[in-house]
Amino acid sequence: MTKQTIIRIQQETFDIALEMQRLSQGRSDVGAIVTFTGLCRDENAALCALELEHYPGMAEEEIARVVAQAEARWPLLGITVIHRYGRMNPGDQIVLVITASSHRQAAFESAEFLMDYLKTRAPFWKKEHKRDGTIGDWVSAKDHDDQAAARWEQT
Amino acid sequence: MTKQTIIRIQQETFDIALEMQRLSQGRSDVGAIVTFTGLCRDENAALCALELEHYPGMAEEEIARVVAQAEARWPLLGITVIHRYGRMNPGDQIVLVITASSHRQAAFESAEFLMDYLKTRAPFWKKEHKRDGTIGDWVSAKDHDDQAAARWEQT
Amino acid sequence: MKAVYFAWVRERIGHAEEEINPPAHVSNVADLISWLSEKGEEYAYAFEKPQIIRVAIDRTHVKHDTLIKDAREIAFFPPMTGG
Amino acid sequence: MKAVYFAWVRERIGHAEEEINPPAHVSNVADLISWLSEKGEEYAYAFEKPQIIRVAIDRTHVKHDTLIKDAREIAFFPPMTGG
Repeated sequence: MTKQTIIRIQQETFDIALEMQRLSQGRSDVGAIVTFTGLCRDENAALCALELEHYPGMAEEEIARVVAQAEARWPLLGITVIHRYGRMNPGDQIVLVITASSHRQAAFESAEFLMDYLKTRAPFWKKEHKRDGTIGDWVSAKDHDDQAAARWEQT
Repeated sequence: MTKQTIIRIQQETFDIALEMQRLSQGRSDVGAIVTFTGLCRDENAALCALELEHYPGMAEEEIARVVAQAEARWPLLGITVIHRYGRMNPGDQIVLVITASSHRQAAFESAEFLMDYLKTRAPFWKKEHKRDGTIGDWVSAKDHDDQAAARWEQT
Repeated sequence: MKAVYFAWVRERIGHAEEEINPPAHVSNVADLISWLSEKGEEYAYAFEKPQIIRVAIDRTHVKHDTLIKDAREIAFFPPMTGG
Repeated sequence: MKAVYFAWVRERIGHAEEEINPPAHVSNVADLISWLSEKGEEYAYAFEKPQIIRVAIDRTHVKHDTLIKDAREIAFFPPMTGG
């Protein structure tokens, strides 16, 4: 049973179909693939763009630690995590998580775990650029993201 | 807020990237897209193909009922369910669920709910064709699938 | 009413559908399964464990105590294994 | 050691990184934040709510009571908002 792990921090966008193919191609033991795609959302038609800053080096290392935890916890055949940085327009893809497993529960749970941990542990920060030309605030961290991550500690 | 619902029962395979695009294209209120892809898995290198029988008419109607439940329960911006029938080879895609929402939790939970309900309520049956030429058994329903579906009743 | 069969229920019975005319005392799904079981060996085999047979009336899942009176199409099949 | 700053911590301080040489009595992260706060108005502003500042030593998240003695790179930033 080979396991593939792909982690990339990049400025350019990603191709979900291609990334899924990388995990499942040429093997027939994968029964379930879950993908999560996070998009740049424009809440009140006020957002022009998001600027994503990250901590180069630490971002890769921290995501690798989170991925290792997921691999220890679920029987996974493949994991892909791609996180972009730089300027994103509304509708743009920001983050991709893919998990492949024999069975659906492991794929679902691990994808959700990865996203909860990425939200609270991966060193990325979002700043809003408003449509009226002003540079808005840095997006605040949300309590419910911390709570979402904390529930994985309890079980 | 427009909501898209796509339900298809078909023999041919599907293009996940295209189906994702259908749900998110031309809008910027989608922040999270979860996809689940179920693949034809060859457990012991013994499977030649799976034959999927379905109840035409009821399959669409039952999936529509499950989708309506998901839409009532989570704030979704789009749902796609595609279920194939006919003969599948190992590695082939069988089922696709896509959920789009503003936030990730609704997208994750509803996709998992849909899969649990499809497994136990959608009128499809799998028969195994073995690599040695024999026609194997009909796949048995699994207790843990019933349990997975039951947990959505409790909350 | 029309009876339709799927998967191994269909294979055991030997055909996919047929018109059936159960007598008046056959009022619910459980009664109908008993009555069908007596139509022949192949039916007895298909329905040998009646409790595991799933039933839909007019394309909606029903329990075995559901009355069949207004049914146009009644389907018998094993537990589903889609997804 | 090298101090690096991100997001609004970086913006308030006015630069992204610098060499710092804290005195010997500055032993843990909390001490270092206090000491940095006294380097000037911009630092005081960046660290005005020290409890919300996240810190990483050599690219690993640490708590405020972690000792800094062997740190080569120490990073200060707001709670993360990626994903």
